[in-house]
Amino acid sequence: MTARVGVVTFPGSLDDGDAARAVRVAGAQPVALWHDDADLKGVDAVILPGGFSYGDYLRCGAIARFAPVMAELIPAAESGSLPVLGICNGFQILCESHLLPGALTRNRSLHFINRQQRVRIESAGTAWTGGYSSGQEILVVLKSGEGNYVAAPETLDDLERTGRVVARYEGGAPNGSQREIAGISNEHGNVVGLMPHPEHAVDELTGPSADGLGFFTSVLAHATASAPVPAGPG
Amino acid sequence: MPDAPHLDTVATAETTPDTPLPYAELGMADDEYTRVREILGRRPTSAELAIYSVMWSEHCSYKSSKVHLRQFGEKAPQSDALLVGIGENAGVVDVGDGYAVTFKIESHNHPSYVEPHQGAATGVGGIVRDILTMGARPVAVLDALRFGPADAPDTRRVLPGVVSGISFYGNCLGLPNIGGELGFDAGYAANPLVNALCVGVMRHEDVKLAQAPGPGNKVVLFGATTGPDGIGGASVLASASFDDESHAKRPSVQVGDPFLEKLLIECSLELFREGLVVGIQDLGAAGVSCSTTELAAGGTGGMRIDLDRVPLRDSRLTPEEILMSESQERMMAIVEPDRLDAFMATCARWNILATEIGEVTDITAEEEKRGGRLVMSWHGETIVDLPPRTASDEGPVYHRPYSRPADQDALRENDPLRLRRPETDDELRDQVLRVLSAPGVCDPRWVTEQYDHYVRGNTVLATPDDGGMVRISEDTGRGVALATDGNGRYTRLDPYTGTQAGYAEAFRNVAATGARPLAVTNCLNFGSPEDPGVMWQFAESTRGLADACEVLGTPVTGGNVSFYNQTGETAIHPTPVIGVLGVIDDVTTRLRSSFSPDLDGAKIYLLGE
Amino acid sequence: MARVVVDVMLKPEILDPQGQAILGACDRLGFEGISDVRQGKRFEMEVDGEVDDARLEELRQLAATVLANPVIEDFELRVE
Amino acid sequence: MARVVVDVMLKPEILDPQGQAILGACDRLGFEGISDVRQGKRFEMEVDGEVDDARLEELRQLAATVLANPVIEDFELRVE
Ligand SMILES: Nc1ncnc2c1ncn2[C@@H]1O[C@H](COP(=O)(O)OP(=O)(O)O)[C@@H](O)[C@H]1O
Repeated sequence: MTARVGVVTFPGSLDDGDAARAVRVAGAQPVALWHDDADLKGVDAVILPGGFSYGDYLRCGAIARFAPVMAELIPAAESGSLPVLGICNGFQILCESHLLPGALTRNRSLHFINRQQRVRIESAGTAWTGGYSSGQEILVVLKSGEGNYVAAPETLDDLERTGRVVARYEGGAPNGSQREIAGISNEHGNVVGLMPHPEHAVDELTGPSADGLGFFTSVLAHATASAPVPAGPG
Repeated sequence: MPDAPHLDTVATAETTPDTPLPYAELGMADDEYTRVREILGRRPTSAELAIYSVMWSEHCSYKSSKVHLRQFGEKAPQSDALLVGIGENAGVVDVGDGYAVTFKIESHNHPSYVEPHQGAATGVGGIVRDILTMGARPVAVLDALRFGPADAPDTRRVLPGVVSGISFYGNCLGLPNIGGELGFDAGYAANPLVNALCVGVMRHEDVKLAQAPGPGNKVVLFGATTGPDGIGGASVLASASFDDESHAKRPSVQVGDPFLEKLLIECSLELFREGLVVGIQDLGAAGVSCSTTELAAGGTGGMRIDLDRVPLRDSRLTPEEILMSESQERMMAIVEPDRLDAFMATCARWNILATEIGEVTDITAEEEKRGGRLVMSWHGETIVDLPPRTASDEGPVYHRPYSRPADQDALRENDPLRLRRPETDDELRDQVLRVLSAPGVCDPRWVTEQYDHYVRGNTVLATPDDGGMVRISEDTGRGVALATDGNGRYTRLDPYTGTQAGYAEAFRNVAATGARPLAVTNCLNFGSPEDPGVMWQFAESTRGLADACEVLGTPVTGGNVSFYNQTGETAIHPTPVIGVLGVIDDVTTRLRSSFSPDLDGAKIYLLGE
Repeated sequence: MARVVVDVMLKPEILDPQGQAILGACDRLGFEGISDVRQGKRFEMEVDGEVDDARLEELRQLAATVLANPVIEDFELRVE
Repeated sequence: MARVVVDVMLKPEILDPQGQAILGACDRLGFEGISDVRQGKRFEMEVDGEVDDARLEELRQLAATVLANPVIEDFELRVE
């Protein structure tokens, strides 16, 4: 049986269809999860997709954090058992939920940025990057208005020391992110937040490359390798 | 609450024929007002006047352009592809494999000058709802923009606001921006052009129309609450007929909520899928006035509306203001009574407010002859009782006088051949660099980088390619391509040929992607129709487009006219923006505008004269 | 050196989708008894020298052109 | 019915690009003598009933979890 990867749709999610497609292209089975259902449907991993959950009116991700589905997701992610990838708005939600440290703020230019972006994978030790080699450069899509990663200096040092900087922008951070950080993970390596969009780079017809596919094949390999994980208490 | 004695009911109107109404302030001509009185056989109530004044406005009735736009139908080339033609919210084109595509371009020029960010944002929102209303899922947008000189102080205010508005609204909706235009000319100072195009996809059988059949069916308003947005005009009416000072000042600015619109899109598509809607209309410029009269006119002709039930954001709104409000993100649906609960449940799932505000009624043969019967009540009193077709379909039609401007010859004679040619290599180099660095020619990345191109994962071509292309079926690889073009300078010099040049450029841009051009939409941005010179430009321009469409075999499926684009007395360059839609059977065969690095050694040919 | 604070709020008749979204969130989170929320901006400016009437007028001018959009927003200015 | 105002500002050590942009605009427009600008948010909430200490604590909780992100922002709350 192949891995089942949940994709959460919040009101205002936009890249949920793209994330599901990337899961399919990688050979896994996408499972639609609804923000208002406190039910992860026993999936092997979860993607929080890009978009503007709840309009992002207050702060990006601030309201989505309190959705019923997150009440199930947060403990499973914290325990290290459930692989979770937050892309763009998903990354923001993970930070707002304190599953990842730091915060994402307005791009330094104050403008939304949509472009093809070179990114260096710094850590192949997570559930989502096992298929890459550390130091590998990939070409993906960056599209966000609040992608500027900030954290306290001690937090940044800690992230570097423990190898939790997952990806960095090549050629300088276009949004002003500290230490060119494009993605980070939690200490278990199961929760990854990423500002650029790998799901928009799974096919050269509609994206700049197919380099992003590795995130989805990695979690598939991870899920097949690990023993089946109980869905948590209850 | 408005004082009951001041309420202008139908009964009051019958007994007070001489009460003056501020029709002129609402932009209605004397003979138009006389015509309303004839239709009704009495003076209108202030609520009825509100309806007629917006429905018979240039914007809604096309009263000055209608006689010219007819050519698009009359000269239309025979096309099997056309499923729904001009007249509906947007035309629908068969693109094969059972798929249909609907697309349309619309202007939001004046609002974008007053409040660039919100004006441009709500421009995108409006055209997207037009496409949704046809039953289609919106899949991409394009934007054609014109500003004053790039270094003018006002451009610095307007351009960033317009771009951020389009970016904000389109990105939040999750619609890829796949192309457009950016132009600068002194003629657009204080009158920028903001034209937005949206394209949507559906199956043939899913086409929805604006009609209200079936007596007993419910009229449901859903989406945003109604507030005092964009009713500067209505305050004239409110204050003139009720002298209530709380209404003295109303904003003419509409504010958009793209998040709500995104929910409205998903909710509407689910309502369509579940078969819960028999007729639908978005609330555009003329709000409840437009949606009720058009739905009624397209159906039995009969409708009863209880205006008290319209959910309000500001409880002080008068019925006239409710009728004229331009609050965004609202739709009106006709729902069978036994489906109403299911309709409400779907809306609740998407957290969309939905309110039954009336029903479709039967009418007598006599009423049918008069143009149907639309009745509206307020606090139990009848304040509107009019034949809806007279408001929606039988507005005034003008044959405005037109004549070739006196300066046209002088303009034509001022030929570029008179300009000094570069004589040295340095001069030539300097000129080339000046052209390449001109704001309208150089890399538009500052603008286009603010637009999401990738969302939905079907964008095959976008900026910087000549035309945008989206895949519409992952199974078959079928796709559509779009481009918009228009050149105000050429059109000013020769409106007939200049318009054809814009069309030909858009046609070429689509053909260059590998797609087969199928259909045309257009946004005609002109000065005042009351100026015979402008009207001549308009007549020539529409004639040029209709003739060219006949020759190249693509029908015009819809569009939009924007008049009164002028700074003081000076009209803008006449600027028809033409959008061409093409189809491609397999998007993997698309062509890019750039030379591919793996074609090293290939030969380069120049085609054409 | 003085701190000048400018509060900018949408005019009451203008739709405030942000406030509405927050109100919705409060509801869902079970914070009851909040009947309206409006979101605006707050600017803190550090101004050199003394803020006399002329200077205040200048700052008010600044607020009206740079900080607030008078078409849709109202503002209040005060020295703290 | 009471109005509760919550002011949310970025922590001083966090870079505020919006404030910087405004400072730049002031310069360009020739407004002199402004040495710093910071942009934050202001929330106005209409709260039903009386705001006693318990209620205030609840609202502070709301501000700390929903209105402000304590990782990068500080807030102040007051009844007006
Ligand atoms: N306002 C805009 N919105 C989106 N795309 C735009 C806009 N302006 C220009 N573009 C895109 O930038 C590219 C270059 O535009 P332009 O210089 O007008 O091209 P051309 O001269 O080949 O028609 C095209 O892909 C066009 O679609």
